Amino acid sequence: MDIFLQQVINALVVGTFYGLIALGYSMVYGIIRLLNFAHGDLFMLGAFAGFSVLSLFTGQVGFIGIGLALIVSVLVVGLIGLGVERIAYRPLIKKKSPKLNLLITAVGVSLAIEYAVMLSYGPSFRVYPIQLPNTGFHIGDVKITYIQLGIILFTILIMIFLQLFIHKSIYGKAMRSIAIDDTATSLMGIPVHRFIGLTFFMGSGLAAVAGVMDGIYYGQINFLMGFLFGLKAFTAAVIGGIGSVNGAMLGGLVLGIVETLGTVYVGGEWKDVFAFGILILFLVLKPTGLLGEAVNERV
Amino acid sequence: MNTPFLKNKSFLYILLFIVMIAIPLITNRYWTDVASTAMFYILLALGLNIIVGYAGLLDLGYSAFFAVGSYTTGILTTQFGVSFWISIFLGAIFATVLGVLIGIPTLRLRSDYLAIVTLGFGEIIRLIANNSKFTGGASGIYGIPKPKIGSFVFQSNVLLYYLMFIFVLLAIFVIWRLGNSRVGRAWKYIREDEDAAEAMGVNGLYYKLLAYGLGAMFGGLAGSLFAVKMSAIAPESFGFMQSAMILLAVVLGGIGRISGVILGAVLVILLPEAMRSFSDWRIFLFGVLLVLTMIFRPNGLWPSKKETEEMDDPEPLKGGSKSVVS
Amino acid sequence: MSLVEVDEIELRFGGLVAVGDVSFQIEEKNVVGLIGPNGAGKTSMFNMITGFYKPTKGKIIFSGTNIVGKKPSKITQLGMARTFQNIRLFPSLTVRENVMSGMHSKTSQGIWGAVLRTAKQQKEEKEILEIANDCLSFVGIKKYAGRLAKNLPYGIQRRVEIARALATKPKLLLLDEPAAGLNLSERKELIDLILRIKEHFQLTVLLIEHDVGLVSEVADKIVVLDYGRKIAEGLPNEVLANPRVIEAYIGKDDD
Amino acid sequence: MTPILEFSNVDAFYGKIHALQNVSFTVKEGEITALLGSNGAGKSTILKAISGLVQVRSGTIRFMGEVIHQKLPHDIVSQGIIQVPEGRRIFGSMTVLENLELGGFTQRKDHRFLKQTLELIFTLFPRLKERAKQKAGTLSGGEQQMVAIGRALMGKPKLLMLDEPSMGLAPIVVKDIMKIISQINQQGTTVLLVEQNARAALKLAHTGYVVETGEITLSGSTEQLSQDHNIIHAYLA
Amino acid sequence: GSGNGNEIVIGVISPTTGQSAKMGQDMNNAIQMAVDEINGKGGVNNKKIRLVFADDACDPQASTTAANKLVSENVSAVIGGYCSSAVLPASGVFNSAGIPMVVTAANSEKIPENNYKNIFLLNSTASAQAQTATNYMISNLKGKKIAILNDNTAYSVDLAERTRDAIQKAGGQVVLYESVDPNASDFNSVLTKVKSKTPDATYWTGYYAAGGLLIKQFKQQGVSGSFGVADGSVDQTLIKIAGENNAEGVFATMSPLPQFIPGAKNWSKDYETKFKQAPGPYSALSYDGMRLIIHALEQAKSDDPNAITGAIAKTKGFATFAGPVEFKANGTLTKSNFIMIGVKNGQFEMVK
Ligand SMILES: Nc1ncnc2c1ncn2[C@@H]1O[C@H](COP(=O)(O)OP(=O)(O)OP(=O)(O)O)[C@@H](O)[C@H]1O
Ligand SMILES: Nc1ncnc2c1ncn2[C@@H]1O[C@H](COP(=O)(O)OP(=O)(O)OP(=O)(O)O)[C@@H](O)[C@H]1O
Ligand SMILES: [Mg+2]
Ligand SMILES: [Mg+2]
Repeated sequence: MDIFLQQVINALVVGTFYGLIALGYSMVYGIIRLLNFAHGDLFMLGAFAGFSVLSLFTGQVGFIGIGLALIVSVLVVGLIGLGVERIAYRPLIKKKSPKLNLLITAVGVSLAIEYAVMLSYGPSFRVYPIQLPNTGFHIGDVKITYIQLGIILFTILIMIFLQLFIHKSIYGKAMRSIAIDDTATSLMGIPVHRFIGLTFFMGSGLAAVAGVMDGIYYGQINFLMGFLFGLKAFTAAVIGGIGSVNGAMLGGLVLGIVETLGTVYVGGEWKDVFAFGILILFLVLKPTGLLGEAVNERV
Repeated sequence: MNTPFLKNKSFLYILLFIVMIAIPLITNRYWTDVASTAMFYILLALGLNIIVGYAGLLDLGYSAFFAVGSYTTGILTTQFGVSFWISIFLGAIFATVLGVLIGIPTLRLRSDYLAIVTLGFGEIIRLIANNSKFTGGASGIYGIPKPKIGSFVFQSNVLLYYLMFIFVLLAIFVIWRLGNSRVGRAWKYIREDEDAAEAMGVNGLYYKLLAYGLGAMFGGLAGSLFAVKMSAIAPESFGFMQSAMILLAVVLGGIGRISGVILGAVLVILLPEAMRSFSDWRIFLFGVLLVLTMIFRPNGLWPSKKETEEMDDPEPLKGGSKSVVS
Repeated sequence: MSLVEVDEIELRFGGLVAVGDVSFQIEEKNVVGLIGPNGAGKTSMFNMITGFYKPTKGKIIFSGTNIVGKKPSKITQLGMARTFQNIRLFPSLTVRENVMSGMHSKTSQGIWGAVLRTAKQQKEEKEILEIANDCLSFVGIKKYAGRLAKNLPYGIQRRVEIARALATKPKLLLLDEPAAGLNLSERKELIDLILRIKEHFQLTVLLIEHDVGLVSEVADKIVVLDYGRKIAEGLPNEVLANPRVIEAYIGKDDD
Repeated sequence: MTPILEFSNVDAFYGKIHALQNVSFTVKEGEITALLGSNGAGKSTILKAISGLVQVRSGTIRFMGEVIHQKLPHDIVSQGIIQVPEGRRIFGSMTVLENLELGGFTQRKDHRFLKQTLELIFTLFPRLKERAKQKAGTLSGGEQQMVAIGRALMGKPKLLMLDEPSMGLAPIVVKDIMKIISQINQQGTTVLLVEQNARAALKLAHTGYVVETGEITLSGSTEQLSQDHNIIHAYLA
Repeated sequence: GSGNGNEIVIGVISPTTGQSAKMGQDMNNAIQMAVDEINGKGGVNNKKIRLVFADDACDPQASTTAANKLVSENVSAVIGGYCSSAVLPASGVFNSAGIPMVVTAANSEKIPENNYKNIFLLNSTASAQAQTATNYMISNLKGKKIAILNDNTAYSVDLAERTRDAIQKAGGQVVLYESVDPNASDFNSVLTKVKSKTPDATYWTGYYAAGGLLIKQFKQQGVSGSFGVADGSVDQTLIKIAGENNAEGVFATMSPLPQFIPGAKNWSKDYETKFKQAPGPYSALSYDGMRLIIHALEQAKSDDPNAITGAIAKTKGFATFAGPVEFKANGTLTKSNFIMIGVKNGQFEMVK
């Protein structure tokens, strides 16, 4: 039983990371219906940006260092995300290119980012210049470290903020209306492209946060770390219901738990089969995900 | 419309045909190898074009069908001593059946969801290949014999190249004819507006399954050929990047158009080779190039032609004419 | 015998009753007008007859068979064709290709025919092309045959839809607001077209329209819906004089 | 009265199609101006050009003296030019209320105005109040048109442009809508109205223009136009 | 055949893009170093050696293209090969072209199983390493309960399977045998499972990136027993990722690294001066591999591929960092060259 509970804690942490990235995925998908394959790579970029900042410190890195790494990383990656949108996606969006073309562009962006990082940081794994203490507390036999707790709480905070922003503020509604009909949205006086840019900035920033946290928590980063992670995060977004903030988090947690339990009871090599299997199951049986809203399309 | 295959640019096509035949004779082993890789990419891209280009179903896991063909041939020829010809036939059938099986529950989904499901499905197939005993696990299957007819063995690269070339010609013929038929039009109707297609009596699910099954079949064929060309296969070859590259081939050249798709497949193989001397920069530049293509040639490098103003029947339209108010 | 019998049909969306207990018949070779306020359930009725919505209750008999639960493509094969309130053409295909789609349900060639180019296939292809051209000429838009549907003005698109529906060689043609967005002279031509279609193809028409004048000119009978219920049925002049219809739908003339 | 909108010598293209050919007309402040014309004549294109959705190749468009044809759609809207587009284009998967809120985006700081206007809309269209929480995409065609007009009002238009607002509406609603347009106009909003329903439009409007295959072929006060026998023949008979 | 009259062309096949790009770079550097040295001395048989590099990206498909490229460049011999799954199809190409290949890193048993006469493995195969690991865990650690983890790649699974069999044969008990996803970074779930089995030793047969994380999380969870890794994980980065404290005491099976061989100490230094970084795990073997080919060229007095193949096959007691080598008929080493090393004060050191 304790092992089971310990596994649930493990799952929670993994799920939180999935959820954070899923949020950004979901936001971008939510506004331009683009499966942004490069999103996982922005997460990777975030990890590298944080790495560069932390490398500047000599000796012990404290909370100030971590905070600085987070802020710089969010800004840098946010701006890169904005730039990617501006350079690669916007011309296509403006021309109303087919979705397929956008997807191909995203694959191209993903490759370009990955290998740009490889060219500048080298192909090998980099080790985060920070070792956090392994302290924590026990509930029964289950151990939770302070870092784990911090990661989970921080993520919940971000989630609450986003939930309010997207559903309650007029800006969030504008983002949703762009997804439905961007021309009509511009007729409401809404600067469509500025909003798309904003969404990319926010989504990329979230990925950066996840990247830095991942680097700090696991300690090791690499230029290809974002790809599979991105796909998993997308799976999480779908499970939770794409476009939904709470859904992205919930999806992340569900995916984390499914993967963990799959690893424990069946075998680690089948982990990804579980992840993608549950993705397919969801799409076939409940395509709107756990919390997504059903859209009745009229004929 | 019914544009005859060899009417307009027939000279160009004949020239191309001759070049294709001549490649192994006039170049070295390396270029022959690159050309055969291109051949089997053409086959894959043509197959995927049925699904994506004709029926408008975005498939991101096409390599799954390719894997099924490869493994069928790999397993049957090495472990059961089955002849290559039977194995390629079975490979195509298995791939088709798999295509239909996965299609039935998923083809009802919206297009972007379908893309994700197929992606997941492709990964699952790769992982099954990676984790199972009968597929040789992570190290795959090796020692796959070359095809033979009687005592004639397709031993050399050159012979294999011609073997693939024959399959490609066959595929072009079949797919081109399908594209210009009632079936091909039904696919286009579904791609454009599925509800309206239904209203015109087009059974959406049936035609989608047909597209999926046929596309899978060509994937299976290509897979079998891949297995004998490589003589060793491993799960690495069937990952998402493979599916992405095939999709790229379809889109880069000109989606929905056979000559465009062929061009795309050739480019996808040639570009990375041409950029080999940049080594580290290669994939980076490849990515950048992709983006640039989509921005500046969104319909591919060789897109299909657009509308024509019909002049054969200049009957004036009464409602819109200017004569109403003088 | 009537071609269509709608029998106590009901359609619910959650709590909302879009159509409730509506029954009416359409006699062969008649034009029946279906009118009613916005949101009365007219389009929903179309969607049920053509198989896009499944009624929650009731029967729809078409040519003697109950078609409830059948797919739209199946129903089209049985001899029904429709246009859509929001035009639904195949936007990136040419007008001719659009109209050729109508012949899909009347032809049968499959992959073998296509790949082998059998004699039957070639004959069919020729026929498809001919019929498509005929239908285009009939509605007077032959000169647009090579244009992409999405680049045409609204009125022409409407006609493409009608030509496409005619190409299915239907027994029953359902038109959803064909006159919307037409000016007076175009409207006159539409009236003419509907009557010519009826004459030439000997078919039955069910017509949704807010242009009461147009309906009364072409319809043999009018059915009026309001809040999903049938509130009147009968000859045009009777129905349009019905005070309930005036109150719910036409409004009093105050000028 | 001074013209609020001047549309001078405008040419516009869709690819090779010459959709507007040297089109000029003006809209006077406080009036209702009607654009008539058959299908494909270019009426919607004129409205799109004003809203910045279609590029103008030559000519100028001025609003209150200022050149606007190089501005972006959202800037044009912020200046008070609001369009109810052809085919309504409401946000189908959002609720009626959310649609209206989005219409008020440019006025988002002015809570009082938004509240008042919302009330006004609900009195003009009681049906919308009933359906405020319903997904707009599931409304009937007429109900959707009401949402579209309401949404435009929320943006506090100085110039309200309506592209065939009567299309697909029950006669009783058409009458209502026309009345409402007239009311809106009387409260000081200038209106540019594109209509196929010439009879209704001429009755409502002060000035009218006839567009034929991309050119203005007739213009004048609505009384004049109602007398013109070509008009009577083509649009009113 | 070979290039123009006064040079000998040798092909190098290794991954220089993709996930294993660093390994390929390390190998290429060492090979270049060996060639520079001999060319500096005037070359072999009075000819200079010219290297042609081909990137296999650790991908089977790219690997055959790369192999064919080398064949069409008329190379006399080929050196390299990191990922077994890429070496397998490439070795087929070299075999049919009759060109000898010295494999300096990949060591899956499946490569010799093809019985190609011109493919030589300078790295001992998995069964040798499995035996070394087993002996150490059972005898030195007195381990009875052993957990084995692999990363699901060809090399890793092969080694894990052989280790499992060897342990069972030696009377040990394999309490857990698991695959993990090397691209993941969270291995807590599998380690929680390991912990519940209270093993005496846990042996990881995958690469260093995931290995480092495993060690770190292994220690954080407080799993019982010691942790060991196979040669793919022997890299300074492993210690960095795991953290020095966590890595302390980790043991490893390894083909001999230059720093543990007195004669190679200087070589390591030279390498570092030349390339501004420490040699990678397969640098030394690759260096030796290139020297082996040079030796064969000298013996054969020819750059004809067949002659080179013959010369390599007849190699007797050729001195490498790992000791003298010679090959069995199937192209593998006659004598395993695996050694045991361990982490002490943040460095790998020879055990005992
Ligand atoms: N898919 C759907 N989901 C929910 N409600 C729907 C759906 N389709 C129609 N409705 C509701 O059913 C009612 C009838 O709609 P319908 O489209 O049939 O009206 P209509 O008579 O065609 O109106 P109009 O003349 O305005 O086109 C409307 O209130 C509408 O909101
Ligand atoms: N997106 C487009 N691409 C190409 N041509 C177009 C496009 N939109 C409109 N056109 C063409 O421009 C011309 C004018 O169209 P417009 O929509 O302005 O006409 P309209 O007067 O509004 O007609 P309607 O009464 O049908 O709405 C038409 O010939 C039409 O075919
Ligand atoms: Mg309707
Ligand atoms: Mg218009």
